[in-house]
Amino acid sequence: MPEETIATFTVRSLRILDERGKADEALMPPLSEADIRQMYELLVLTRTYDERALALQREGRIGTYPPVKGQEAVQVGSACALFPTDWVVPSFREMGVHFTLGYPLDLMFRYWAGDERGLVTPANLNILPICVSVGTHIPHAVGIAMAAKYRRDPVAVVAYFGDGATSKGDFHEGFNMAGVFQLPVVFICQNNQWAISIPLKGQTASRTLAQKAIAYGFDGVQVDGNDVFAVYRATKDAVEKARSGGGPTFIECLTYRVADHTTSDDASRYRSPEEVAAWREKDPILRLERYMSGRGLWDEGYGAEVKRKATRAVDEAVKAMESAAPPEPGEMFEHVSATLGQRQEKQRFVDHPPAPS
Amino acid sequence: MPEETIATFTVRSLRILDERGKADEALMPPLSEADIRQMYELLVLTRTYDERALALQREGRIGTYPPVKGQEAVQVGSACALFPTDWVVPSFREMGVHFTLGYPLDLMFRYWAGDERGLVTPANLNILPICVSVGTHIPHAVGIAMAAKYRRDPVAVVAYFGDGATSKGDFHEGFNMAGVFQLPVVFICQNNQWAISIPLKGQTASRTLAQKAIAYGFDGVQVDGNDVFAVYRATKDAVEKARSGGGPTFIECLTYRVADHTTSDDASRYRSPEEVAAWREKDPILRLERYMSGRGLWDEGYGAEVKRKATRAVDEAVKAMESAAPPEPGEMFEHVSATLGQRQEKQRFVDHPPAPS
Amino acid sequence: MPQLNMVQAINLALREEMERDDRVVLLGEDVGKDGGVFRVTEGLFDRFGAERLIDTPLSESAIVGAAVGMAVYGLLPVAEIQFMGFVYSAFDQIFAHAARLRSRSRSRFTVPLVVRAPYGGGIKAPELHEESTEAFFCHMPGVKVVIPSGPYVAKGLLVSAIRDPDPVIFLEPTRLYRLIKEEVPEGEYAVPLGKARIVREGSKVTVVAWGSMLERVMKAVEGYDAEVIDPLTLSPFDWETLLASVRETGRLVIVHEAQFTGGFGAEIAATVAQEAILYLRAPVVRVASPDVHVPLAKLVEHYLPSVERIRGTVDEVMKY
Amino acid sequence: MPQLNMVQAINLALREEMERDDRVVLLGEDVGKDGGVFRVTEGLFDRFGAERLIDTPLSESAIVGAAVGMAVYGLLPVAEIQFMGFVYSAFDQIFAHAARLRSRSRSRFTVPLVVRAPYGGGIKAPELHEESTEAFFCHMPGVKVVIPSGPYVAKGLLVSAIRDPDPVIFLEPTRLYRLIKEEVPEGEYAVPLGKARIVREGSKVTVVAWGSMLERVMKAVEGYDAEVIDPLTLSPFDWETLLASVRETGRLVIVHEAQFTGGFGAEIAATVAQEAILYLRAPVVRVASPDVHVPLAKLVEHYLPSVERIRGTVDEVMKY
Ligand SMILES: Cc1ncc(C[n+]2csc(CCOP(=O)(O)OP(=O)(O)O)c2C)c(N)n1
Ligand SMILES: Cc1ncc(C[n+]2csc(CCOP(=O)(O)OP(=O)(O)O)c2C)c(N)n1
Ligand SMILES: [Mg+2]
Ligand SMILES: [Mg+2]
Repeated sequence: MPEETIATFTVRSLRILDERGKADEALMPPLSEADIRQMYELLVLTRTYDERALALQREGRIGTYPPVKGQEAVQVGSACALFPTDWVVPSFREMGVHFTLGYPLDLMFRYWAGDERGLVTPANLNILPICVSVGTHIPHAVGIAMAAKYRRDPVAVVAYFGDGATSKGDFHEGFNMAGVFQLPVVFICQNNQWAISIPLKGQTASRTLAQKAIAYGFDGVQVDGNDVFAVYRATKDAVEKARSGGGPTFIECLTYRVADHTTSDDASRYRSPEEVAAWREKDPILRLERYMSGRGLWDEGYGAEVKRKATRAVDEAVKAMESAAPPEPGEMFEHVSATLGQRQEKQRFVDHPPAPS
Repeated sequence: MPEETIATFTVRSLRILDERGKADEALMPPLSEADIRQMYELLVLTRTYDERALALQREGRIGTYPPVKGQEAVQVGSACALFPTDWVVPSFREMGVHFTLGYPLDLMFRYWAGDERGLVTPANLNILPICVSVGTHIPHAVGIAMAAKYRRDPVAVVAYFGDGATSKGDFHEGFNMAGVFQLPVVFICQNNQWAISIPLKGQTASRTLAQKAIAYGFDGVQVDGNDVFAVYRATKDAVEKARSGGGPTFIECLTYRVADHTTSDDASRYRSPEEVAAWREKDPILRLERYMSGRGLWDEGYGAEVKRKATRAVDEAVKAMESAAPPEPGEMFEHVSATLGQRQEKQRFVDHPPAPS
Repeated sequence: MPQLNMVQAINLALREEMERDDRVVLLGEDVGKDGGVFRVTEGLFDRFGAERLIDTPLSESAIVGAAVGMAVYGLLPVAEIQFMGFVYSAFDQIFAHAARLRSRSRSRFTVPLVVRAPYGGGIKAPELHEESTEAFFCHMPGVKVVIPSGPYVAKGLLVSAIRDPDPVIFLEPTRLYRLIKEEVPEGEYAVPLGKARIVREGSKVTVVAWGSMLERVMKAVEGYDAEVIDPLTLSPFDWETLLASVRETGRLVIVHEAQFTGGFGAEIAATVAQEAILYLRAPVVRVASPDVHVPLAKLVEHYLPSVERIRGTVDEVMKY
Repeated sequence: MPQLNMVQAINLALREEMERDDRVVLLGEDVGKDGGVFRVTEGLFDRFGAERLIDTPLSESAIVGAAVGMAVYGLLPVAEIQFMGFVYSAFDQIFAHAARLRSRSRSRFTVPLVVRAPYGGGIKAPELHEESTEAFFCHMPGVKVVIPSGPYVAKGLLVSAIRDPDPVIFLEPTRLYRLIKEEVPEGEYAVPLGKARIVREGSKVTVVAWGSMLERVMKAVEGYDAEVIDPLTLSPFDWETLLASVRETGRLVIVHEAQFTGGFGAEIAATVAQEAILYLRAPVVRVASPDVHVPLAKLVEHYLPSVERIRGTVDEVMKY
């Protein structure tokens, strides 16, 4: 000492694809044309699902729904970097992650329609159930990473959450523990600028969210979240680091929630149409289309074909959802514990007998 | 972007008095000789109380007690910078703060002897009750600061806590809120290197604790906590900033818990005698004595006189504690709510009648 | 007099208390500019500004914790938890702090705080949006628990809660928010805490129910000589009113939407069974949700006590 | 056979389970090198190392939350909360997550987790160190609540808890930690969850008590023809054993150290009063602590049910 600077920290940011669709080739990750096409198709699938979900909600065919629109690149880009053995701990607005990993669309519809059987993750996927309680799932990712490390399994655990989640105590306790134990976990924040009506500056006085990692002794990076390549690359670097024992990484993805918070919300009450319009310009799908079209990978015909395919998949999922038998009342007793107590048995069979059909 | 550094942060540290008692005059805060003598007397008083409390606990005259030894300078130095109108939100190991502000020694003894009437803060002091639940009091300081700001009262609110507390969710939520609302609050961490048996590096991977402020958009500074002048100066700067609308500050004070965690603990189970010995060398009182003696403010005679005075005060406090009437059983009903419910009334007078005397 | 629904009645209570006393401030997620996800605080931001309608970060524990500090300083904070299912991370602040600060400081510091939360099922919302765990808060000395069942009492009770010198958990049955309209006077009237309301007089069976169950109970008892009691305050409970009724009728049915085991119905049944045993003509019976998690939309109506199930139980009890 | 106190018995259970199954890992504050503030995990760090005795940061919510994740991955974590009074900040993780993950995932993911915590009063410790709020956890579907009352059952119950496929809250009565020694066999034996124990047979009155109250009850019933039941598991409760006893004796006294209102005694009284009404010769009576906060050392023995108060109540009930 006496009065001196004892530590200096920096926060980096990454963008590969600019808003006009120009890529920085030096930073471009190795992706084949087929890879890029697949990313594009997943982006379109996610958006198509999302638009349909909104329509279904308006018709009363599913319940409250939180739209993804505008955030597809974060979800598809990051999920493309994962191995099937990796673990995913989602919040509630990552349908693009689910679909990229192969989660059935109809299951997802069933969940949003109020049927918990929609949350039975297929056996080949390690995706925890959707968690609506903001930020409280972060410690689960940390615990999974502790267990994987204990087992010496070379897997990465990825937790997704929003900017609002960074204010929760569990964000802090989880991040801190991940730092202490140098765990194979990647924290991906979809900083979509809003937590319902609270803008980022009402959420934290921190200049970036990425810098919050400084408090925990690991790396934080800010990424353009509407740039599917940047998100892919940052995630890939982080999961590889995690799998090889390099510890945690925090990735802040700058993006925007173009639609309302959920179908119960009216965002026009708290934000200006100009702000939304400016972000619409930065649409992640549009940007990739521009890039692909520059490389001759995209034209109107191909775009239309992709959209058709996505629409077909969504159509089928809606059909599957609506033809699924509704749950039996007894279903609510099925998964409380491995075995029911005496009293629950009685509640099930005496107080709540199967409805006469 | 593309890949660039978007933010840089530094952490500063402050020391004025070195271990041999040499002060950096350029950094020295304006303190009269009387001020310095008063600081010294408070340090000695705190230590004298502390030693007596340990002895009383061994004799079964008070209950579990958490020794302050080694941390006196953080407490006295910071509390000397406060105005009587400021608010203090303590944890459980800040007896030096209490005594500096004028909290009666006998009350403090009564509390540690298991009598909650020891927590009735005198009317002229704004000190919240001792809080043993680590870190959970931090949001209270934030709320008090919100209220003070709302009232436009130019007061500072000071919260004290340990290094262990920095891992709690409430630390994070409180700090974050303080940043968002730019509140007049000063967070003082006594980083005494241990949280019971957990050393700092088991608590966090953060290089310093001070840098945690970066996550919340306000200043963090690391101070030599065994240097009463540095602590005083850092606190004074921070409370002045707070009172004049400059927002929150986090002060990490590097110090050491020389004794066991509490009288129920045996620190030799988890740390080496060498480590403890090294820190004993850095004793804050010794250091101030060296400085004062260099300025002709201290000699053995003065030292002995100060010790005698402190011992007298502590003797009297012990007497006062032990001559206080024990609480009536009905006392436990007295402060649950402003008025008791019907059932509590019955419990009080029928189930728990006043003990026959 | 205006016909208001419960959202409007609560809004009116907040507005009037804020006008009356500048110590009253509101804080929570989206309570300000947005007016609250249920629009309970609509218009108040424009009227009182960001200083008194405080949009907080997403931090339930610090919302309550900061409100404790504000209360200690002399304000009268009303903290909103957006849904009851998110109050669990503020549990420590409520129970270890709000409830105990008066006691720990021997009344030197007090916590005149209201924690409001929408609660209860039947709105087809996502998980954790339909909780009814009021029993937790009824096992906390130092905390009052208040549950309105309609617009009129909601306004009067909230006024009393804000003026109460101690922490009050104020649970608003979400299903009723817009279901019922009543005449709700402007201006001062307070419905006292700790006092039950006899909603319907009767002499053969007493039915006690609160929150959104009351509405179902009223339908279920049609045709029975039933006395219906709405406790309004669960803690401290108005034992006198309930016991007097049961001593008359000799029968008690308790209805709540919380899970059966350990629900507050247990406390009522236990107390009545002990203190009115000589008057009881039939066992005290509870109608509650089963001991499972609140299901999502497709099953929630199988979970909640239905009018039929309530009626069936009343019928059985009448047969004794 | 070795005579062990409860601390040693629990230590032995942990050690044997860890030896048997490498999925068992322990985490919490000071559980590792220090061996725990009550020495419950003493020696285990040396035996199993830092990988399986995980000293965590001071983060109760993340201790439970991380344990949930570990359990999901296939481990059998035993999380320690240093005192029950600090579990409230982990309430959300227990109730919104550990309790529900099986349900939310329709059993795709399960949470075989044990949360251990010292609990109960009478040790003259600081505030929040003498809590007994077991009733909260008994109102949580999906969670089991187990309370041993002596070394032998402590070991056997903990083994069962660790092997249970679902979350178990395991509350260790601090006052008993070193009070009682019993023969505790090494090696496998399990005391099953959900099964009460008749500690003393009798025919004129049933007394049910758990944790550290049991020891007082045994003293209090000397000279009475009392049957004493120790539920061991509060949730799910063994209603059969209790009801069978009460149908015999016709009288029931419930003793717990938790605060009276909303304590688990209410559930027991309510159930018995309903299901055994025709057998009851006296009202079901609860002996509990009053509805105030646990006082500090000077008053805590006035707060907790004393042998005399329990005996007095048994005596009164016998007069019916
Ligand atoms: C713990 C908790 N508190 C409050 C809510 C209500 N709520 C749902 S989403 C939301 C905002 C979340 O913001 P963010 O984390 O940025 O995610 P986004 O909605 O933007 O995707 C709130 C307050 C909740 N679900 N969980
Ligand atoms: C929330 C909570 N968890 C656990 C404890 C038990 N405990 C008491 S002090 C302590 C360590 C505190 O460490 P630190 O914050 O560094 O303060 P110090 O004891 O070093 O002054 C622990 C774990 C507690 N009192 N509160
Ligand atoms: Mg957001
Ligand atoms: Mg410390």
